[in-house]
Amino acid sequence: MKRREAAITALVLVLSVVLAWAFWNAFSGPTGDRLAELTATRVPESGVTNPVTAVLLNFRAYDTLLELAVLLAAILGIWAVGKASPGFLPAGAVLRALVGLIVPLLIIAGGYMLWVGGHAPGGAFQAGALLGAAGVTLRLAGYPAAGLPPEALLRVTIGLGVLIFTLCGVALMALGYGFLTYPLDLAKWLILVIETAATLSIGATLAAAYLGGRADPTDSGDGVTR
Amino acid sequence: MTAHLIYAAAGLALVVLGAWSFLVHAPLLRKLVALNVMGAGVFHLLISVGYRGLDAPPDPVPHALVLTGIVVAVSATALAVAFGQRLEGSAGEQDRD
Amino acid sequence: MIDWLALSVALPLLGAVATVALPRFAVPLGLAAALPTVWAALMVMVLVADQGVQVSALGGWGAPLGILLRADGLAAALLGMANLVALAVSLYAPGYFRGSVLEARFWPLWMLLWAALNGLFLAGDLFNLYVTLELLGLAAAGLGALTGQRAAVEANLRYLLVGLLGSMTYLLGVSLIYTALGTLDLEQAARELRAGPVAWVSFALMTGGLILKSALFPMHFWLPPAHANAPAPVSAALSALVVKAAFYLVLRLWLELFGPVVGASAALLLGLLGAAAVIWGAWRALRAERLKLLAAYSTVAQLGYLFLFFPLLAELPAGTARTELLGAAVLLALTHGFAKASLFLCAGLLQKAAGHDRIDELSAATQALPVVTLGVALAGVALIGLPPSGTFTAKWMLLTAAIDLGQWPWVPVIMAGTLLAAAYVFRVLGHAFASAPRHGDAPPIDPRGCPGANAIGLALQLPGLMLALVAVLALGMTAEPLWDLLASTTDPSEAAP
Amino acid sequence: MSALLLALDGLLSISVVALAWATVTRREPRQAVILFIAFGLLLALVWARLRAPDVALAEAAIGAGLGGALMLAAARRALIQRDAAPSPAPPEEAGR
Repeated sequence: MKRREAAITALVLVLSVVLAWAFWNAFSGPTGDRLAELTATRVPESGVTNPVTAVLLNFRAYDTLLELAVLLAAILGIWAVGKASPGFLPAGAVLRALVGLIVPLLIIAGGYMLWVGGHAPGGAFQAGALLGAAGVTLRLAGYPAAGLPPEALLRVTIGLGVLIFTLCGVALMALGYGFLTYPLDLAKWLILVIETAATLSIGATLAAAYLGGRADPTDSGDGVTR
Repeated sequence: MTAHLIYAAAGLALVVLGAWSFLVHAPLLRKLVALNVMGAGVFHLLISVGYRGLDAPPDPVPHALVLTGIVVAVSATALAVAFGQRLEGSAGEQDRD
Repeated sequence: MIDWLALSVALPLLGAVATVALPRFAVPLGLAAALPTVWAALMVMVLVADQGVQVSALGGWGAPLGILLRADGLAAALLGMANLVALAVSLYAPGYFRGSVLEARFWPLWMLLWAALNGLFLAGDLFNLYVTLELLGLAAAGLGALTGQRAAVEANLRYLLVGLLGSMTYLLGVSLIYTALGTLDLEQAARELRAGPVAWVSFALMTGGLILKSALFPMHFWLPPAHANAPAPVSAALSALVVKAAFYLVLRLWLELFGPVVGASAALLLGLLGAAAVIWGAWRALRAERLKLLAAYSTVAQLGYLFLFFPLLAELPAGTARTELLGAAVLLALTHGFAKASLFLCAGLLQKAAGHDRIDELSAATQALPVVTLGVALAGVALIGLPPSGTFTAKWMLLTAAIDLGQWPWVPVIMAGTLLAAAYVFRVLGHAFASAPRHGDAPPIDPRGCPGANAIGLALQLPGLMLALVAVLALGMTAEPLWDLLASTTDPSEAAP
Repeated sequence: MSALLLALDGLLSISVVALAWATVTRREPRQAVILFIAFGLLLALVWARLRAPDVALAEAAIGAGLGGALMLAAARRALIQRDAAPSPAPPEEAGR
């Protein structure tokens, strides 16, 4: 075991030298600007002024769509393997009062984060994370469902981001613009609609992932084919 | 313009640390922490590639890539944690038999 | 304006969301998404065959700012295969899962996996490939662990961790490319990449990451348990498609990006790993006691053959011979896709009928289900490489190329792998056609003594048989159109003088 | 000014790597995860310095925050299970 560890350590040290050499070469190449200047000149055509949001939801929107699909795959995988673990003990009065303060704050902060993402740091992912954090807080305070809606609605919510995103893409294609090609005068609003749906999905998915399994009590959990 | 090189070197160090820890340590949680450190190293590297000093605006493309990467890494971590939980649970059941 | 490339990804995504939202109607909704998806993919194939390379600039930005979807001959061929296999799996799944809670859990993950596959074959952007790889990996792990059984979850946890290490390594390679070249577009990167440390190290990182994901020897350890313990439709998709997707990426990156700059020694290394996988996988398949485990080990071996093509392709200058050999590699990949999916679908039915899949005790089930047994036999013909299957043509061309190029050490590897494959296939079929059990004192086998077989209708048996027929007959006898399709494959060494 | 900034950059980089080292070498899973969360927050700070506030926010909230919370819950369960496991066993162990 010790020999194996030593061998891996040696291997990794060699790897680090090789990596350093390659990246040193890459940095000393001629392309100092990479895509920075090009992106800066095209941001005004994207419908938002925050360049990161422009890349995420317009230039490389397709990546973001698939990323929402990754989140969906993760929660479906989590639901496939088992039920949620039993919750923590119910919180005391002080903690409950504190939670009553923190959760609305997190939700408001999430809404602000979503709106501000068009022109300042923020956006769907940060906003969704705050909603997810509100869920985690509720869960820690003893609410077993972490404030999530009942299953039927939850199932719609976690897919909402992918649904709205894809429908926008297909609709724009049908109208002749091309898949996920926003017309300039609509871009701002389309991005906001997509981001809102994505925020809800991300928040619900992250909170549901924290539960660690299906919340429905009726399912026996071992899905063995009979 | 050497700041980004310092940070890039730190990013590589994180990648190597994470990869080493992943290969050497067996427990699931340590492997997950190691993978996340390795991922953070790649992200850190990308952020330093995007940094262009205090006078020029940074390159937003690596930033967007890292945002995507963070969400993907958390999704994978959540799935692995759920799998691990399932294994612990069934191990407990078997012990009781 | 209909963008068939984007639709091939968008339609299964919509299917996934619909089946998540309405689990009661998962089967009709899933099938309603599956049929147009196959249609879109086949339209892409037709367009590529008619008009050459198809490009779709998503968002209208074009490279390097936006993301491109691109379909050349290679992408179209694999897209077509993957979608036909996926269609068969979709038609098979409702009958297989009927009455199980797994049905509603299967469909959304399956549609996500499908979207990831189509996205991966069509991707023209290095970072987008990373996202599709992750989607593929997570959906595959979720599907593999669908039953929640301990062995399945354990195997898929291992797959998930190895896959994550692989995709992080891949992403590091992509970062290196972006740092050096300032673009993520595959075609632009290929134009600007020069031989040197950046090319070598990014090749090692990206290919290494993909090898972890594609289970090439010695990274094969997670594959057999992960594939053998999944429900049959999932095993079929994992073994026939997911593994093939990672191979496709290694091939694409090597042909387009790295082949011209990294030299023949890297290709030789891939070939050696492939050779080890051929022998080791076939040997383990021969010793496997369970049919699905046999099929899974056979995937390790068959994947090895595909990597044997690299050292030969590296030696060949651009021209007809190289294109021919590339076609053989693709033909082998396609045939294996159809045959292995068929074998897993058939094995699932035998398992359902007999209640287990121990090869030595399957005689009753195989005799009660003659159509399934025919499917197993035909799939076996394709796995061994007997004429008229596509494998025969492909292996013949591989052997000829190895001898012509003086790389004769590959010849005994191919021969030994084929003999071992024949041995493991005939071992299964031997039990199927045994009229009496081996031990004389046991009663003779009565086909009616397999009550589970009655519940399996013909509709459930046909998808597997159809796939096997495609592998043996369609790809074997009429493979010519494949070379016409591949004529539009992006291969920079052809353009270079 | 720039020398001072360079010193700060060096210091931040060393702290990040040192914290990562402490994280991956810690045996006890719960402590390792807590160190990981601290590491993620420091990394977010560094990214804010590198003019990537969007990503810094996301790393603090998603990477360190929710990722850490997920792993912390898992570590907690593992601890509970380990503490609970020996209690039915003692008689056998005494027998051995």
